[in-house]
Amino acid sequence: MDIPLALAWIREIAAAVEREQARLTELDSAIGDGDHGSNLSRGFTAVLPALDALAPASVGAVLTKVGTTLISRVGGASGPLYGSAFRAMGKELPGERATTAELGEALAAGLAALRELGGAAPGDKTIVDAWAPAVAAFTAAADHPGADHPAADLPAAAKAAADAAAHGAEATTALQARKGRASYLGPRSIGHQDPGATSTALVFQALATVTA
Amino acid sequence: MDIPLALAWIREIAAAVEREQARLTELDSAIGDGDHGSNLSRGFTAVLPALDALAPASVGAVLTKVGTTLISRVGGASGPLYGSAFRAMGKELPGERATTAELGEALAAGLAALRELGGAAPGDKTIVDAWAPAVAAFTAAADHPGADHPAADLPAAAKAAADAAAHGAEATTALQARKGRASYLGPRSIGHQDPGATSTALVFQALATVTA
Amino acid sequence: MKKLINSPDTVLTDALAGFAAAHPELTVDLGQRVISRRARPAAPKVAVVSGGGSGHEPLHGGFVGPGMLDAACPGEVFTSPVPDQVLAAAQVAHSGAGVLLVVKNYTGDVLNFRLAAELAEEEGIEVRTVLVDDDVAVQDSTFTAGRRGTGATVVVEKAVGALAERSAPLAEVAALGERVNAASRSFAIALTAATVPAAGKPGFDLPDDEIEVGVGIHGEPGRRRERLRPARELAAEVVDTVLADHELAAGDEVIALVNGLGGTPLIELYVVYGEVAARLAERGITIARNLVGNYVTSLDMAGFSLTLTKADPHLLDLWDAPVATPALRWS
Amino acid sequence: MKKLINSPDTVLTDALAGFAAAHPELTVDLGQRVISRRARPAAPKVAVVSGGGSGHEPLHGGFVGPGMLDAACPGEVFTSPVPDQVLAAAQVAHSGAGVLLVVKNYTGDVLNFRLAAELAEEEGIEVRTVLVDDDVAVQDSTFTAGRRGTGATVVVEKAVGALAERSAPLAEVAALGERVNAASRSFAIALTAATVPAAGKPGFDLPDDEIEVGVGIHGEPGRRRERLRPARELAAEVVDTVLADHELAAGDEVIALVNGLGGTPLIELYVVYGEVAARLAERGITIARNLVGNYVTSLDMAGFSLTLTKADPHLLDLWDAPVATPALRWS
Ligand SMILES: Nc1ncnc2c1ncn2[C@@H]1O[C@H](COP(=O)(O)OP(=O)(O)O)[C@@H](O)[C@H]1O
Ligand SMILES: Nc1ncnc2c1ncn2[C@@H]1O[C@H](COP(=O)(O)OP(=O)(O)O)[C@@H](O)[C@H]1O
Ligand SMILES: [Mg+2]
Ligand SMILES: [Mg+2]
Ligand SMILES: [Mg+2]
Ligand SMILES: [Mg+2]
Repeated sequence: MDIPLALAWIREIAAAVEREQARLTELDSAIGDGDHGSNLSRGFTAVLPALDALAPASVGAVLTKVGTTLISRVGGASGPLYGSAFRAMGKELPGERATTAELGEALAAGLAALRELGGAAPGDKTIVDAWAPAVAAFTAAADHPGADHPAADLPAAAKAAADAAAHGAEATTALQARKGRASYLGPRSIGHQDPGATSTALVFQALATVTA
Repeated sequence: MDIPLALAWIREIAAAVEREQARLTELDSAIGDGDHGSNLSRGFTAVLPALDALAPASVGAVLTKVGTTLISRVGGASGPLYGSAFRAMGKELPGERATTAELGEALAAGLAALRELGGAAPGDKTIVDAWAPAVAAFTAAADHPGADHPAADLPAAAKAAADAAAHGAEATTALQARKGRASYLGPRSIGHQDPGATSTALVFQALATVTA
Repeated sequence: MKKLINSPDTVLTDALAGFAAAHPELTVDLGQRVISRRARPAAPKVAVVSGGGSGHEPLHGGFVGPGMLDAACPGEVFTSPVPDQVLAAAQVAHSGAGVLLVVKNYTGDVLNFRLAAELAEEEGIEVRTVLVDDDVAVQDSTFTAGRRGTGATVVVEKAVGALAERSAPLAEVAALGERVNAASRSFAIALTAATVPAAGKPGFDLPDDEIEVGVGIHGEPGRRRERLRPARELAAEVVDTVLADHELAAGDEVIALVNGLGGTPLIELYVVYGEVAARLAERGITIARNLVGNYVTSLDMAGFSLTLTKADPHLLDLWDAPVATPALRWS
Repeated sequence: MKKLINSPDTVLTDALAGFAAAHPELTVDLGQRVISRRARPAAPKVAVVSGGGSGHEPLHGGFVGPGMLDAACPGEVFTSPVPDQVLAAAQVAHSGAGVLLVVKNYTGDVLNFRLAAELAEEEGIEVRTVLVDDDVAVQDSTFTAGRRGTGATVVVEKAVGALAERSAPLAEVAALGERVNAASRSFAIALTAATVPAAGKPGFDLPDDEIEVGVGIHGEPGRRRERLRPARELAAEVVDTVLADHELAAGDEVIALVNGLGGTPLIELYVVYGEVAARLAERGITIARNLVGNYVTSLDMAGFSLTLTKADPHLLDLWDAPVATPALRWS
């Protein structure tokens, strides 16, 4: 991944968030407080000009900027969580380009950061339930000879990650929430897809889209 | 009219108010504040025991008791208005029985009292628009030789009054209110029948019923 | 009908019982339905008494206490109190300097308070009455019931209450009340209708995109219906409507009350207040004092009313005077 | 959606502008979205700062003033403020004796305030945090987000605010806040859902005869649905639910808050308070102090919450201490 691709990825996430904003809010109304869509929309609407103003020297600079912007604009649970994840990814990618393997490690670092901050484990019906399988699928697909060559099957890894994230998000429907607002519903949280896991699926689908 | 007949009249009014309570409130919701039915119901629910506790020495004693009870129990515009009307009628009938002519004068005194207190003229879309024609019809029907004999065609006079009151109440639909809460609606008060005129029609219909 | 009540016919009794439990500093006569101060005045003072139909809480009971009312008599929901009840309130509040009745101009209130005043006079209690009629939605005319009394009631009761504490004579307190009322105008917009418990359903049906303009506080429909519009436009229309009927000139100061009708949350009232303040500033009128909140409500009706009272130093001094009631307190 | 707003995305900005216009005694930074006292403390004192999503008015901005909060930072509707904003509030309020953050226990609030606390510490501001988690509708467990913070926030903020005025050190003020929170439990019932402006429709649909029991203040549905029942039964259920999770014994005194959720008129809240007081009396518990009104709302949601805080002489003394804020004032 190089800097232009990183920028394209983020812009695609922003576009996807706009497209899916209503649905995200709808999901959050069912088991949360009905603002996940507007929260992310507010965040990425601020991210775009922030990136335009930026002359990034590295892939990481792009992702770090996304993280800090989300943290200082979103609020709610998703702001610090996504923000910390992108900041952590940014730290991992100091170069002008990143190999697919390096990107995989960055995605893993992002997962570690949001797990550390939010304390959620897989199965708690959160962002983690989409992000964790996505990272696993990405690394599995990326992990083979040739991966050290920058563009090496990034498309394949991204596609695998996107499918895994989407799958993980859908799988949250069956779960009872143990973290976040949905946990207040106890058993009533079962049967609804988690908004945050759903937006995470958008993040990975965006990566697949721009790398395809 | 003798004391038992006076008591029967009031009890018939009370029964009619209970029957029509919902409709009176409905009418008052359209151009007032939706409480005329419950106001009168509260009033006559208090009147009945008050009459039971009373050993009336005159027809007037019965009507005066009705008036004072309505004043001290109803509140709203209709309480003082009906209360003063019944009190004024009571003053006119000191005897154990009243001729139809005397009753006619009493009904006229009631009208004078509520017009004096409320300041409404015919055509203002109020109680007056049912009570005034009722008095006129009653006196016309009662006013002929023989009227000094107690029971003389009281039925006929009461029937004529009831019809005139009902007619007057219906005629309020076309009027724009100039008094009472409905006057706040200005032109929008046109097209709705006045609740107070409607309850006055019940008062005269009750007289016709018990004398028939 | 969705309400936190036990039954439509016990609403008032139950609410009064709760009010009594919540405010030990007040005396609540549940039989007579009279709310009064527990502490009697040290020296005789004009007793300020008000009342009217219930459903407008905190009006009037919430304004009983030092600096404002001496007693209040709540009638049934949207129904004025009966004369005996008003008389009882006047009797308990009377401390030898006469009684001022603050009456909102509705036929029912006017008639019942008039009969009560007669009874009180018969008992040798000197009584004066101030009629509040500030609602410009209603044309004033001697051939009609005249303008309704709404939000200005709070300003009148605060002012006369403060003057009465300074042991001014009855005539002076009554005259002030009339002046404050004359200097006040109000106008209201409703987004939903109020549901009278006894009626069981809203007083009128309002489509999802329509509002009642010039609505009353008893669920009386307004003078016309309009499309719901942004708060800025509604506030501007309300300000302009009030000013059109008000002898206010650029440079004047006002006390402004942005009042919630019961079902509208505070965040919306602040949005409206901001727009009202902006519009008044355009017109060169300064808000010297303000209240934003639910003071003269109409059960669960959503909407707001604006009351503007022309202010002068004397009125502001009375407004700033200490008050300690359930709904209004400062020192 | 029927609201007195200009547009869903300007609700907070517009409401803050109105709040600023209505309360000249406070400073409102419209850019940073920070509400603070205009008057700086004479001597350094612990700065009490709170904040959270908007839509709960008067919480938190309405509690800024002498005797309570030094600053508040309102987030978007139902969304916690961002760290920068919390930091700005801490900076403006800090007078040299440290900052106490009063945080309602929601993931978003906890995370954003935690990041803000780190930033403040980096700037050399001593920070302590009190987490409010009083809602017994939510089971407490380390495996979940834990109980929500609701009505107890008012009691905690009043108590710590009063202690801070007495220039107690940060550790002591924080410890008090934790004690008051630990002594508090709440439970809420909703008759209707709140409508988030950005969402445009109610968070959940509730049939005309059903209520949400154990509802949150962010339109989160409750733990179950029930038939609407008389206020007496609902109050009894709420009291019993709160007591079941509370170490209160007969003879104990409490501060009781019967809180409206935004769309419920005061007359109904008094009905509920009467029933609550009666039920507590049966259980031998005395209400030493009470509040009845809208303090921690959920936009236009109809319903109420009950908060019971075990009272001791020290807490009552702090409760009675003078307070002068838009929403709470006595002396
Ligand atoms: N502790 C946590 N760890 C990871 N993700 C979480 C956690 N708590 C909540 N989330 C995610 O945040 C989402 C809600 O985000 P959002 O609605 O923007 O914030 P809020 O709940 O404060 O309104 C949830 O759907 C869930 O996926
Ligand atoms: N000035 C008046 N003179 C005669 N009747 C009146 C007057 N004002 C009101 N009314 C009658 O009172 C009726 C309303 O009574 P009610 O609803 O019980 O009192 P309120 O209007 O105080 O709620 C009206 O329909 C009208 O007929
Ligand atoms: Mg949310
Ligand atoms: Mg009526
Ligand atoms: Mg009435
Ligand atoms: Mg939120």
